[in-house]
Amino acid sequence: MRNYFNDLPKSALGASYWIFAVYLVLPLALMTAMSFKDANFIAFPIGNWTLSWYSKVVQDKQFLEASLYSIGIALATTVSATIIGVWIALLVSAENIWGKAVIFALACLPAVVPGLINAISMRIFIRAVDIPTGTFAIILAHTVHAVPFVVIMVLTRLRSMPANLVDAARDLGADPFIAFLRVTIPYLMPALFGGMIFCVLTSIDDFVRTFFLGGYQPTLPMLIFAKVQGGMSPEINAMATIVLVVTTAIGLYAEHFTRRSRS
Amino acid sequence: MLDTTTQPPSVGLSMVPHYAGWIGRTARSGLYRHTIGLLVESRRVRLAVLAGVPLVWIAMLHIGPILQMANISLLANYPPQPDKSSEYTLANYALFFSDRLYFLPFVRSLIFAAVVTISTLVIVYPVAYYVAKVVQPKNRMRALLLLLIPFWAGELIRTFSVIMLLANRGALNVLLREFGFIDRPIPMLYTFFSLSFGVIYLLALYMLLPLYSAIEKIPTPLIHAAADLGAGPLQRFRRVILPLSKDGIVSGCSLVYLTAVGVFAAPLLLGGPNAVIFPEVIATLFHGSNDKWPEGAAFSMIMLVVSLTTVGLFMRVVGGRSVRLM
Amino acid sequence: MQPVVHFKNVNKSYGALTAVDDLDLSIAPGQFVTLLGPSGCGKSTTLRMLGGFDSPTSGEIYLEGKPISHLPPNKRNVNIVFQDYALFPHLTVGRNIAFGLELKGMESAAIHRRVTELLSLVSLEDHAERMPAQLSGGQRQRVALMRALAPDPNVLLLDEPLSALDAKLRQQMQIELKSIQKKTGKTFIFVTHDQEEALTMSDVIVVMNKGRIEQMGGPDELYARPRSRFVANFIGQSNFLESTVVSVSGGIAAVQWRGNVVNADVNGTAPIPGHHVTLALRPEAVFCLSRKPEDRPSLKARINQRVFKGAHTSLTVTLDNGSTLLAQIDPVALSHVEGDDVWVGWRDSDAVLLAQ
Amino acid sequence: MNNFDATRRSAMKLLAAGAGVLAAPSILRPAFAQSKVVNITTYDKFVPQSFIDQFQKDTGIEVRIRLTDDQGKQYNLLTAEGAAPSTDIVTVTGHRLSQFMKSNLLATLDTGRLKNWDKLAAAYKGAPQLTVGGKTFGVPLLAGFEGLVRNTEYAKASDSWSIMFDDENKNLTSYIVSDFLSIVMRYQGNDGDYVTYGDKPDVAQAATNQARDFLIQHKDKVRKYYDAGSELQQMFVNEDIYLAQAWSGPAAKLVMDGHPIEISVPKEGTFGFLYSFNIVNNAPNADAAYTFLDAILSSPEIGAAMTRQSGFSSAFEGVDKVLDDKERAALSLPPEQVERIQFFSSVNRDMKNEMIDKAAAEIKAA
Repeated sequence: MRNYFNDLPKSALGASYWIFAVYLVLPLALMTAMSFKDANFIAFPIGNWTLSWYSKVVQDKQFLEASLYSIGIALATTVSATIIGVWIALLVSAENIWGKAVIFALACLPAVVPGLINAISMRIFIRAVDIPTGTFAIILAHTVHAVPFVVIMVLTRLRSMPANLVDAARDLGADPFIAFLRVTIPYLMPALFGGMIFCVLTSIDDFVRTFFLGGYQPTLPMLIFAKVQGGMSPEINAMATIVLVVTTAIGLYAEHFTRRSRS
Repeated sequence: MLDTTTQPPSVGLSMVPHYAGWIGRTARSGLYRHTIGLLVESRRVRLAVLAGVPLVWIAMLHIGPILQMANISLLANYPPQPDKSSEYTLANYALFFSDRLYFLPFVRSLIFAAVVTISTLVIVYPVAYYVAKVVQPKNRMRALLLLLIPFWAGELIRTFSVIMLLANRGALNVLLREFGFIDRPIPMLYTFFSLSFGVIYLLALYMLLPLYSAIEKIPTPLIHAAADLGAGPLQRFRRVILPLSKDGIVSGCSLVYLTAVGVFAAPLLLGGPNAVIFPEVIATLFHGSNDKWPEGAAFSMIMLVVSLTTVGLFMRVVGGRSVRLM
Repeated sequence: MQPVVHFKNVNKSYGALTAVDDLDLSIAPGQFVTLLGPSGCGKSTTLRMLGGFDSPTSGEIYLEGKPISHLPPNKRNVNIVFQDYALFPHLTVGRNIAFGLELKGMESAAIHRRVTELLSLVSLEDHAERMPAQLSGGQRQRVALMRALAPDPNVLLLDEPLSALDAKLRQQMQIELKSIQKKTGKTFIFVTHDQEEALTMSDVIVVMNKGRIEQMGGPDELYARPRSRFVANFIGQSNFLESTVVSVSGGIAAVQWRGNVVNADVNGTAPIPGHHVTLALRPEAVFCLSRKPEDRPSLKARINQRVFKGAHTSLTVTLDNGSTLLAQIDPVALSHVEGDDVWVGWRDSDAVLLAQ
Repeated sequence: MNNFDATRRSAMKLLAAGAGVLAAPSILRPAFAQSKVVNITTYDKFVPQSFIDQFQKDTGIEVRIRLTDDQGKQYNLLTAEGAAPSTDIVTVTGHRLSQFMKSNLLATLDTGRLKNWDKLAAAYKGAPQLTVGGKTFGVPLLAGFEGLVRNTEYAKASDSWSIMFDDENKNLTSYIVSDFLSIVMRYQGNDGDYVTYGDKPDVAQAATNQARDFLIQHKDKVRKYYDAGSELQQMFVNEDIYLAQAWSGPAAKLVMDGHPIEISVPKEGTFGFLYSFNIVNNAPNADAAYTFLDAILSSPEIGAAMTRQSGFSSAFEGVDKVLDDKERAALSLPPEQVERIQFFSSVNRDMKNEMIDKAAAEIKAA
């Protein structure tokens, strides 16, 4: 097959991709390099290299606990945001529902409210309804933030779903709930998968909501912020590098997995 | 009635796929049929189940906190203090319009967000196009992943990594000095350049994904057809690819714009002395040493309404149908 | 015999739009019934109501004597083959077919047997582990059919299932569908706007128009004896002769047509002399001869256009009375060309009176 | 379309793991008010872990630390929690203290309940900053001041704040706007702490405006306005700035680390402040809080650890002897410079905050 468009601009497009990739990766590579610096503050040149920051971080119980805690919150957020998000998307996509546009707009609201404002208003709110600060409140706030993204992704996918699929399942003896589990959910999977990755990443990265709604257990960003307060040391770079390596490994594994199952 | 004289399956018993999954068993279990099964059979109950949870959720957690905010923005004093009145007033909103001290950063924020949005679009579009249309389908995931991974590092870390790159003793300056291009470091950090560099660095993802998914959906034969009809690369882009990726452009721009309007940490860490933008003003009102929550809440409401209206108008003018992220 | 499906005074309207208008229809078991009509005639709505995806505005639908109008689709022993097949993209062919069986609570080994059996019926035994996306259009169509047959429904509904296939495959599938229906002995209700499909496969054709039944009957009956102008026009081609009744005797009416008196079958109507009627006349029933025949009435005409169509040749002739007729002839039997004079006519019973 | 199964399986795994976390009720509802718990909001590593371990062993009271990095967030959190705080002890800096007190967030301290109160250095016992109307709020921990910080390799030594406005240092200075405003007022011969302006708002406004206009006029000297000590450290390390107004702590840490940095108090003088532990109003575990504060005061080692973490001088007696030479050197100031430090007062804070915040916003926006 001849590919007309690619002849001339292909190399330009390729260059733009690689320049962009370098733009994204280079600063993080520097960040990683800095984690090997044998000094209390980070700056170039690196001078003496050391692995001691890593051994320190790996043995740091607080870091481990904070990481596990962050992951736990992220997973819980993912589950609840996915359930609520799918639920809202189904409502918005259902026929004969009055005010769908309004519901959709309101469902997207938390995505466009700045984090700080979101956090403070949530804090006032949970006090008004008497929910204690802590894990549950954090999950609630993270979920509120993640729901719009799930709604948008799921809705986009739902709109491309052949209407007949659910009818076919119903016709073959499935009640609406079974048809939903057996047909709609599998059809939504790519959108759900994307939404879940998004939920996990925003939740793990969130600082401001966690600070306002959290209890005494620090999440990873809270720990890093608290450490930064005492000065930017290579220890923080080491932590960031570990997080990055782990998430990259998971991402590559997921990609490998989907690729293998496709072939 | 079925013709059963056909040959029995030639596959061995071990190859028999396992049918009769859990769903079938669940559906036929008495417990299910008496609980959910009965519930979903009634149209009215089904509608209530479908609408109930989402509506309660949205009312409680999407609108509730904003209403609290709106309420506070109308109070003369908050948090309540014994010696001060807590009447309702519009003074907090009036303050915004009466003092250019607040108005100016607001306008600056909107302009900044617009510039960042357009720059991001221009930078990311060819990249998204490359991944969606030039890269072989089997390598697409990988190409996309390379661009996604940096976004998993967290906002703070990414911001700091920009500092490491652009500082006077950052990688770039050290390198330039090493090769003898410069004698004195070029001050790149704490400028408009470093700020845009950092904010685009933080937000490019929100542009990349919608663009990618929109461009990927354009049928490749359509582009070839345009070429066949004699359209040059520029014409093909302007008359075929661009209009067909409009949806992605609209969603990408909306997302980047809304996030850029509200971006807070990056200007604080990367911007110079003139980079004061509106979220910082709001944050100062909340975090500052005076109790200015009502003003902060009022300004937040203004920011919310204006940025949402802007995006709404943008969508109407450009004509994107819906926001989509992937 | 009790009808397997019975629509009793069924109406369906969407707001001001009436999709199905007082439908009364009984379908005997084991038949291949086709609902035929142009788009918007109410045939799909009828099918959807039977499937349970729409409920009638008024009236009642009976399945084997039991009212089912308000039963949800999963509680009805009918299955549909959808126009776009609606195969579940995330399930293998085998699991697609097993879907309904799983929900019936059949055990794994029995499901496997049944799936294999059904697949072998359409020679797809070795495709059980394929995904629908890996199948050709015709294969998908067969899988959809087998999936719908798997739960052993009383009635199988087919919603224009052949429209997505190319012409050759469509013909092949027509034969296959009919043979499967014969083998399984099930009642098939087939919806189409394609008269050829309907004629090929059906035991009974129900022609629908504007939400109403125009005519119902066997393919040959419908073809030979259309009751209305709509049916005559929708199934095959017809010449329409506007005439006035002169006299009626023994099932044959003599009518005045543009100055000529011709004969036609009354076709179940009760023509009244002096009244206006329309005659329908199939082109292939019109004979054209080079000389005036002695033994039967004929009219003089001139050939306007001669078009070769392979198996036959189509002629457009203009009569002395100024009207135009379409005729189909054997090209070997008549070699005349445009401008030549011929004699045309038809057997009395081949022209039929249409209901007014 | 064919990767449904794979994605579904992995997604299911995620779902299951998430559900497990949700189901664990123990982390769902942490009890803030337990008899044997004290909840402290403070900085990372501020209280040495070895001390916490020992304390928990000795008293059976569990110490829960909530990490913070910012006074403002801490304040907002307490405010948002209202009458039911989730914390017992907060760490407050002097210049913020009045705000906490005014909003009724802090309880008065019954110093009689602290056996070790006398172990504080004499100068800090009942420091005026922590005393309002004869009542004491909080245990002073550290003392700091706002110094002139310079990179000794690039910037000339100076005995005056005027070097911050020297054309030679164009684009090379940094400061915290609101803090530096007070210093500039003092530099201009006015009362930067507003103590004497109680009934003279006009005079105060004029003095504020004078400083504001001066800073706007010299905005070209500024590389960046900063907020956090870590930002300042990074700017010095990266050589983005050569000169700054800064709290002594973060700068002293650079000195301790061997960077070519010097802190001084110019002749025009500067302001000093205290870090203190304060018991929150309606603290759920006030008794445990007193036990904890008493234990904190018991040993100079704890003071030294706080000093090392923050770079500020300890308010405890005898800490000097525990520190090593390098640390002592970083913290020590010549006596004549020490005399130039004026500690922040607790009077007339409303006027000060109001005017300074407004002027700071105007400087930034200019």
